[in-house]
Amino acid sequence: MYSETVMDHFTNPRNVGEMEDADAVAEVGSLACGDTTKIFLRIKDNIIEDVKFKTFGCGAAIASSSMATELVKGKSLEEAAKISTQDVVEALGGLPTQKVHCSVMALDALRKAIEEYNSN
Amino acid sequence: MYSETVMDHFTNPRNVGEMEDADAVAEVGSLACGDTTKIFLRIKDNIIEDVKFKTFGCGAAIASSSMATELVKGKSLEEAAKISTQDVVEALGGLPTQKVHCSVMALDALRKAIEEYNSN
Amino acid sequence: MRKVYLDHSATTPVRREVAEKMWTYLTDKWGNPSSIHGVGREAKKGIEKAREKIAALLGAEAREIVFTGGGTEADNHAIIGTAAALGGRKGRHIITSSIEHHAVLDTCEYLEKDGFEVTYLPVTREGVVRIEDLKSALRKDTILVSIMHANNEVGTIQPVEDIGRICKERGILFHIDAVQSFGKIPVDVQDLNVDLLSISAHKIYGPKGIGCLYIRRGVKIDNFAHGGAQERGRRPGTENVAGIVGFAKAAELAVAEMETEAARQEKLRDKLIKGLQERLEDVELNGHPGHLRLCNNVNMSFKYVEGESLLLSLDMSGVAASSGSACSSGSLDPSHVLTAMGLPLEYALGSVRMTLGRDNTEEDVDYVLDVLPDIVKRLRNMSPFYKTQAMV
Amino acid sequence: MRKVYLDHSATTPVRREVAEKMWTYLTDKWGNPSSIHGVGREAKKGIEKAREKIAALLGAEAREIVFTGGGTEADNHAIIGTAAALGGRKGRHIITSSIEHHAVLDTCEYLEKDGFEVTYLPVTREGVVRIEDLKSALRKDTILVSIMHANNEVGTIQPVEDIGRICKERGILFHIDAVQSFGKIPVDVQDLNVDLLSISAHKIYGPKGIGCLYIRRGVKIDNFAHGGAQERGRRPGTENVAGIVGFAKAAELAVAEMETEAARQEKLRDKLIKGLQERLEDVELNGHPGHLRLCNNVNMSFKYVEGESLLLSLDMSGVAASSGSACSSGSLDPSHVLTAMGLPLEYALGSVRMTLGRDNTEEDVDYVLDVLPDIVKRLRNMSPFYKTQAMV
Ligand SMILES: Cc1ncc(COP(=O)(O)O)c(C=O)c1O
Ligand SMILES: Cc1ncc(COP(=O)(O)O)c(C=O)c1O
Repeated sequence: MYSETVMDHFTNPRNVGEMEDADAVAEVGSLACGDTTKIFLRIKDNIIEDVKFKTFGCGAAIASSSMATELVKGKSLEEAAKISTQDVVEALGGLPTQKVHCSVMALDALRKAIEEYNSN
Repeated sequence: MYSETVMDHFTNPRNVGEMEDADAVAEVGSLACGDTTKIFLRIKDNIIEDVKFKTFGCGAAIASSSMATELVKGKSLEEAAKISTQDVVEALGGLPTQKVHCSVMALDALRKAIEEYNSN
Repeated sequence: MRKVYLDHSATTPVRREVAEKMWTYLTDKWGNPSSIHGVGREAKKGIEKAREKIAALLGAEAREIVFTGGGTEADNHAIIGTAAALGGRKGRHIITSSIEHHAVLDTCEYLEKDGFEVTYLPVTREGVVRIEDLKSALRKDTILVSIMHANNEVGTIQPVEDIGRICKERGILFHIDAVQSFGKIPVDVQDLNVDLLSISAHKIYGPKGIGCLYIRRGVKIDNFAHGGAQERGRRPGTENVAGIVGFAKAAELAVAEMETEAARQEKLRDKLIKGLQERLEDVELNGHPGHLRLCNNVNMSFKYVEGESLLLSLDMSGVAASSGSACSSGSLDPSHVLTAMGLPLEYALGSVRMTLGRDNTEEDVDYVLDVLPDIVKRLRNMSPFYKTQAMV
Repeated sequence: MRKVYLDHSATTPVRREVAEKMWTYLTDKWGNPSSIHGVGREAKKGIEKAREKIAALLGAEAREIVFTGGGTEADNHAIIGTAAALGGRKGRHIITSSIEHHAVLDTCEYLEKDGFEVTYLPVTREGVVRIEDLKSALRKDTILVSIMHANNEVGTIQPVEDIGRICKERGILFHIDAVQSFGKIPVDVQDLNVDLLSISAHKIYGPKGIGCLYIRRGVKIDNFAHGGAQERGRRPGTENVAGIVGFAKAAELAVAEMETEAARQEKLRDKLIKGLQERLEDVELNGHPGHLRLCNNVNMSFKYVEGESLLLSLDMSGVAASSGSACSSGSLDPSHVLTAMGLPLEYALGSVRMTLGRDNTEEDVDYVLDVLPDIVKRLRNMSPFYKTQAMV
């Protein structure tokens, strides 16, 4: 069902955890949707220096969070905001059609965190 | 499907054929019903001395004609007329339910022949 | 005693390659395809590969194939599914032929009770539907035409390409019952312009109880049964995995060998027909005498003889044949197909169907030519309709 | 890595004895049961013996058993057949429960679109239908009550004897979906006062794609499909002979071993439940905690954890389990059964079903007790809802 990359990121998710002194934090989803992801960012000079996530969700959701955080690390906020679901899914080596929607959460949380950071 | 006795009487039907100088002849059934049996009787002193039949019909019909003719041979006309479908079916070792109706033709023809003989 | 099986249109022996494939999926890859764990995924892979294989053989896409519990269910699904989807909006008129299999005929009759109107097209003496008859039966409220590709009793091949073209022009759904044709003549859903097409595995050396319905992409018909989300939500129930992979294997082999097998069987068929015509009088070949006949079908009538007693005698000589379709054997009514073809009753009652298969040889045909004439003569001599030459 | 299959309620491995029986009917006795010749009669004998066997196991007569393409078809046949037979005359009200399998629920919903009224009975927190609820739902125009014997997700056993008695008193037809109970607890159609009862072979170490519907003598329901005269005219289509004989073999073995197996599995079940409760916090056992629970069912919820990721992790550790019914896995909606039982969402989303079978051992349970707690902890540490003790 899932690609090897998905399974790798599900089993050994990168950047999982919390951040005590995050510069930006955002959470999307809710129990009612079945999926939730929380993103923590450390930002310096417009660059995402570090990122952590916590996800309650299916395998695709966890792997997508892991992959999305890997993709944004070290990127500028503008570059990071441009990363698309397509990019995450491709980097994961594909996802079953009915699971693609589970991959949007991490990016949504990321964009929300950047927006909030920018508006402060 | 058919008992051994049925198959025996179907393969080696007794009394099959015609009779040139029959004392009584009767035919029942028609092409439209799918089945037809013709019975020839030689009668002497109220006793069925010889009997022949011809049947167009399924295996059960042919075997029943063979068995029925065996059962009536040597019997008085009164005794012969009393033989029932039940008797024929039992002597055949049974018939599939949906085939029992095929066994009545020979007896019908026999009774018809006896009736006609008596009314002459 | 020699054993000659000549009832391949009733069912076929399962090929060894097919049975072995099934064995693997019974004993090893026995998971539930809907399960997300490894055991389930193995089974899922098996049925999806099978789906791709069968789709490719039909010129279809994998997603257009829905596995069913056999040909009967596929026919029911196609017809009732169309009636349910379109009956409320587009119309309530269906066209079929008078020589369809009971799976189609009885389903149409059921719909008639439910307020649908059905036209049963007549056929020629050879058992062929006339295009003019179809054309004049078409109405504004016609929602479906269902015509079989090849008839199961007399092997006549119908002009389904032409029918498909006409239906397509008018935007009417077209269903083909290809249960008897698939594996014997080319069946390509694009060439046939067909929207719905039924196949059954057990007619092509696969297992019984599995078949499929092709549903053209974009064609929306209702489900036949209701429940789980299997088969993309179109046919609920845990999939008959072993049956499905066996079906695909059988289909693959049947199509691969089709051309050579058809040519070989055609020769045997013609030898059998000619041989019987030479050896017996008052014999009639039922169905089409030429190119519109399936390679494996011999259907002949022997006047003055009743079908069941002929079959029974053949069986005792080791020859397995049938009279009409297997499921209605045992009834005394003459075949609805022969009746629709206008065969006189005395011939219709004395018909026998012998259908060849890949296991039959020329020796088999010789054997039948050896035993069958004597059986017919013996039964004729018992028949009150037959003028005997000599007293028995 | 150890492989532990704990998804026996989704499907079971086919027993060797069953597969071998099927092999015989695939490769040797492959005839069409409707054919009158020897090859056909062999096959016919096989299915009629199978019918007698299954009937005897259910306390029924052979003629009351109709073979179907599985549990889903049996459920559809029972419900739609009753609706079609009685809907026009007696009434259009049906009673079922809110925790039925989709084969029953979706069929009832389909009938609702067709103008029938359906009452979906609630259940207790343990997943049991209350007799008072049934009684107050009964109406003059109620034609059918359909209640499952044991639930497929949480293993709760329903008070079907009592329900049967009530239905009988009022002359209302009663259908039981016994797909999960047969072979695990006694199923006797006389004790249960039932008119219609569904079973499926693949839940009892038989093949997929075959099942049966018991129809009490004298009960007249409509056919589900239309066509040939097979199954005494009640289920058309060439019979899945190999499947049928395999089904009967599986049923025979399951009932013969039922008592000892049930006792053995019950011990494993309780060990697994208790072991997990001891090792983890925020754990909930779903379903009935005592005698109203199937011997093989463990259904537990782990708060803060999502079901699919738990299953996936278990699968990677060699443990095959499921979340809800297999066919709805993959959807993110919480199980309709757990929801109907009133389980809070945070528990419903984190449920896992582990169903034991005859191949499971105590070592299997020890292995699960070894790996599952760590998986839950790992996933909890990833969850934004879980208050982590230490930062990861
Ligand atoms: C309670 C219940 N009813 C019906 C079914 C459907 O049976 P089948 O998969 O054989 O169609 C199942 C299993 O899937 C079940 O657990
Ligand atoms: C033309 C035709 N249609 C449908 C069927 C039914 O197929 P099945 O027996 O697989 O249900 C058959 C064979 O019995 C057939 O010959």
